[in-house]
Amino acid sequence: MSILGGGIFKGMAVTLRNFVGSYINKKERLTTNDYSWRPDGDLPQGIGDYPKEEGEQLSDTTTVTNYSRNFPMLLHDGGEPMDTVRCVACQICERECPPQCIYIEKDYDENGKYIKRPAVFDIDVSVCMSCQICVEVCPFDAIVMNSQFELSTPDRFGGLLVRRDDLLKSNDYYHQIHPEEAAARDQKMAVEKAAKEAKKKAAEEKARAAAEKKAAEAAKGDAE
Amino acid sequence: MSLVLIDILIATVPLMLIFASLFAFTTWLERKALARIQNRIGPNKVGIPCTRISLFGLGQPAADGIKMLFKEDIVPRGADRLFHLLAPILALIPAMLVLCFLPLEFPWTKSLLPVQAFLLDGAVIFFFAITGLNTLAVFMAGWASRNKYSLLGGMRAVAQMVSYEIPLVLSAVIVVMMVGSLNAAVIADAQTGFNWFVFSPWGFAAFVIFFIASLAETNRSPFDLPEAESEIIAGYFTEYSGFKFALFFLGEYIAMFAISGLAVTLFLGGGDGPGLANAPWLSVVWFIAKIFALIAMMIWLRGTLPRLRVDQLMGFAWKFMLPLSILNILVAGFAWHAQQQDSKTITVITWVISLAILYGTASGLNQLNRGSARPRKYKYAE
Amino acid sequence: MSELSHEPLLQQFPDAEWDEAAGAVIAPLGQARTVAEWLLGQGVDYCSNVTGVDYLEHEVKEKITNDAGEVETVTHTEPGRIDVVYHLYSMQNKTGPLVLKQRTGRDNAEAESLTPVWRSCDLQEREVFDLFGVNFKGHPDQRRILMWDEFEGHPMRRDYTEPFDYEWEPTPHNEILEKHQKGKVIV
Amino acid sequence: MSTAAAPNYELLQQDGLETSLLEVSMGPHHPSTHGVFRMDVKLDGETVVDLRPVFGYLHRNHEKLAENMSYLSSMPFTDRLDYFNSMSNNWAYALAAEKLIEVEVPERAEYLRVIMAELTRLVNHVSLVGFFLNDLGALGTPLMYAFREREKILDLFEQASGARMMCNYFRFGGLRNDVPEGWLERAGEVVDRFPSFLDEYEQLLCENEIILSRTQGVGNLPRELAISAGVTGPMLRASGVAYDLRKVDQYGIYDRFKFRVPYTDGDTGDCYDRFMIRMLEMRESIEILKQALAGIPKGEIMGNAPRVFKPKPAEAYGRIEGPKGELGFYLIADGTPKPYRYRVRPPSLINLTVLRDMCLGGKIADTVIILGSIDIVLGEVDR
Repeated sequence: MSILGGGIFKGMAVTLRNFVGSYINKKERLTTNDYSWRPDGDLPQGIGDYPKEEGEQLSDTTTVTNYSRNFPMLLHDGGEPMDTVRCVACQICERECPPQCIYIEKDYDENGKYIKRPAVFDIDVSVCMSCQICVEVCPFDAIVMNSQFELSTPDRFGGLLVRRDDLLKSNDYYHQIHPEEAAARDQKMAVEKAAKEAKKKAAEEKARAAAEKKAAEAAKGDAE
Repeated sequence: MSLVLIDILIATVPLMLIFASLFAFTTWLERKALARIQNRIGPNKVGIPCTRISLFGLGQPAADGIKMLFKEDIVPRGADRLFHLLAPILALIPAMLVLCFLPLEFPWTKSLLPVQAFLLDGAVIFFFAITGLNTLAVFMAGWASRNKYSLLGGMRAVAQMVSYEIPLVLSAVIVVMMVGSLNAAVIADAQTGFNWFVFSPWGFAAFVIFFIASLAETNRSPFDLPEAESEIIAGYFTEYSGFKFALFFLGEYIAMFAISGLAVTLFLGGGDGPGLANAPWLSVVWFIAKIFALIAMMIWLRGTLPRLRVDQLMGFAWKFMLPLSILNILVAGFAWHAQQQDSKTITVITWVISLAILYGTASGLNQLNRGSARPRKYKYAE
Repeated sequence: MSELSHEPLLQQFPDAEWDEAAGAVIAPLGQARTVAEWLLGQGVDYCSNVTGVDYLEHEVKEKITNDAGEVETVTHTEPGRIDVVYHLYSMQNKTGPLVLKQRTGRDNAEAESLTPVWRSCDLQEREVFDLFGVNFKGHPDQRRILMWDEFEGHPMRRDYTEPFDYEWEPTPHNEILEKHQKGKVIV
Repeated sequence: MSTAAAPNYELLQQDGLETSLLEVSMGPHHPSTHGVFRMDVKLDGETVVDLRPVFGYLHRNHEKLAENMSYLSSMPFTDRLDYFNSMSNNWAYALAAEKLIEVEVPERAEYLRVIMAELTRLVNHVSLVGFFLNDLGALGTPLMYAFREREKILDLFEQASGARMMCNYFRFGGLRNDVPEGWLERAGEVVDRFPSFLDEYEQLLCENEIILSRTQGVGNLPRELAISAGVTGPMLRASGVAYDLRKVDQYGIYDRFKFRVPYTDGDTGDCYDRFMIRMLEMRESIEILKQALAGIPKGEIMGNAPRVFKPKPAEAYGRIEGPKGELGFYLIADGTPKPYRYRVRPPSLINLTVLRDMCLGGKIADTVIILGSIDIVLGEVDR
């Protein structure tokens, strides 16, 4: 180093550049946005008070990205939630959930027959770590991740145990928060449904062909 | 009798008010400047209470002060309570005392007789005698709070402050030698008209040594070993909370003001500055502006430099600062005699020679102490 | 990453078996230390991983062709055992894993410590001692590493049962919910 | 092998003055132990006479948990091992599991895996240098610059995987979902701006006399002790051994990228070497990232992995070059969907074997920066 204490002066030059830089090019240097300086004075939504409508972003640093996930929600295809719920209470997600935070009870109608619906579907939001394993293992696309993160409640047990009815959200709400993913998922389900129908149709034809062949043999049998 | 008392009160109470408010302003300045260095914004929410006007966060020091008042004041069971209480007070008194003797000519003090007594003849000696008390207060805090970390902090503080007192005093000796008097006002007047001591090479070297030693005296950035967060939690004031902690804080800042004030009187020409002719009260503004320049430098250093280790700290004081300041006195002596002949060429020659000598010894000593600490080159494997 | 072949090891120590399924060399009883020192001499200077594996008493069905020629399955019970597995590499010539296993019984399990040969086994053997209960002869400082010293039992064993109500956290679902409803006032 | 002989500090009994050693426990609650980690230090004045690391405060027996869960369910828990680099933990686990079943990872997934791993290496090294300077006493300034750059990379992770730190993004045979479009351009932007930040960072730190004198000659780790103690990662390369799993194992598609491995040429490494090696490694990671971002093909990102992961009985030991060292996963499968044995080889824990040897004889201030230079994360040490 040439002059005495050269390294220290170089270091101080860097801090000076940062000091001046945080005033000049805010985008590069300043990651926290300073709202009280706003010339028009009005603070944007979210700092101190809550967003009025659903989905409005709090501040431009907490942009809600398309894959962002917070806590799961159950999907139903519109109308009265409990008739069109997709979940059939097969309890795969309850078994696979790493922190074991899902609790399901099957629904039975009056004479004890298992109807494909969950009577109780609780998620303990204080234990859930939003890892999205339940979404992956669910064969019926019944559970997806919500991105709503204003869930603070004063009560530690009841408040953080989200019951089935609060979990149920409509499919078009899902389209609203995660448009891409929702569209891809619906398209995949449509393809599967089509494949299933095709298979069912093929099975019916085979059954009908077999029935005709049997009828033909029967006809041939009693013809001899 | 009471008249004299009133005069003294008129002189001291505004001084206390001004410096207390300057303390509040400096805490805000430090937090904002450090934040901006680190690309943050710093306090900007606390303004006028229960309104949304935030005044760039200027209310923050007031908020901190009130918070400190209501914080619970925990005294560890094993601590001996008297010294635990006494230490912060003792840390504050010397700093406050010294403020009165800075050559600040407030306009209203011109006519009052007893106030002239403040500008006593042995001001510089008085200054060093009083600031020596600070070491005692720090070690008392370290020992009294009966905590291993504070004990370590206390011992470090004693070693550091004692060994940096000597370069501090030796670099002040040069100015006293040049001016010939210990009176702060006389030293300030000797530098009027922009021939501040800092512009001469020995004066500049003395100023640099004085500034570095003052950093160590007030436990500021590269020398904040007594309160090293990363090694010994908070050093001597680990066990302090509530108002006692605020007192330590206040003590440290007022000590910063006091020692920068002395640096300004000795090297930067006291209240001297342009535009004094038509507005004599400007000298106070210049004086405080120069103090804030030094404090800004301290904050800048705090934002950049890491901390020294204890043995390096000692080595730096005894093996670098001390020999340099003694040599500086020698060089200043010769230069003073050379200047008596007051011929232009001789002064220029003496300046150049002294500059060469000082810089040569400084970098020589630096190589000596640094050992093999060099940036290294590394090999790459494919 | 060429394979570190185990043939020379088997020639050097005839009574070391080769477990094909796991691809590991089973160290002969009591000779693990000499095997390790010999390997160090061969340039295997880096022991990457030391861990324990607990096998309970279990039946093993094997298809063996008996004397009559057909294949029939014979079940015999394997005694419970704990394996201490060492993954060895050579940093000098950058060669692949050589897996060395020491086998011990399940109660008062004993194994030879390889810390004097490779110091990286120091903390990992202490962890096997702490979680599996394998006592390493010759270990310089054998103490519990993850559990606190007064802890009894070895949590990683397959038959380890957690003491009842052990630092239990009242979360309101499944069996904790029943205890709650059974009237035991918890919160 | 050679453990540093403890300096012989017999208690000084001069003329009746019996001085004892000051026993300080730099306890689990200490500002610079990077987590809940305790060091019982015996001090003679400021010099360290004896040091005993104690850990286990964050032990949650991750391995026993994994034995009672399916293979996929313990993937989110690997994020929590070394919570600074969740993506490389995922990759190590996925690599080990893919050895149990035959699955072919598509090209695009391999490229994305390298990009994600190198981005986590940048995040880890930048944050480490920041914490190291914090231990040295620079009050937060380098750390704030490091976190400012880390924010930009974490935003990329959030857009790709949904979460900033706990990404849970890798699957056996590929990745969970493809990166959103426009992500590669944003990643390219961040990677292009990184070298200019690194120049500024080096100008601030690498010639600073105080840092030079504080870190050089402190915490010396000789070559043989480093190899024998199983130290891996930047610490090993700082002690003069050029052993980098990306070059040795060539896992994933690292053999396609041209990059260099910095190491010291002497045979002992000290704190300054460890700090500088990490700074130089960041530059190499940027080289890899540039080549990977340029060469990434189109295509799907999930191989033909079976829906339920039930491997045949076998054993597998997969290891990668994590930012802290060699992170290994040892899996024993017994045909059921749950692993029979699931073992994590934590680089931070093994690198701690030499903490005592390096700290003896130094000052208490050196202990702090030696621990900082080892770069431990307690989630991985205690598992």
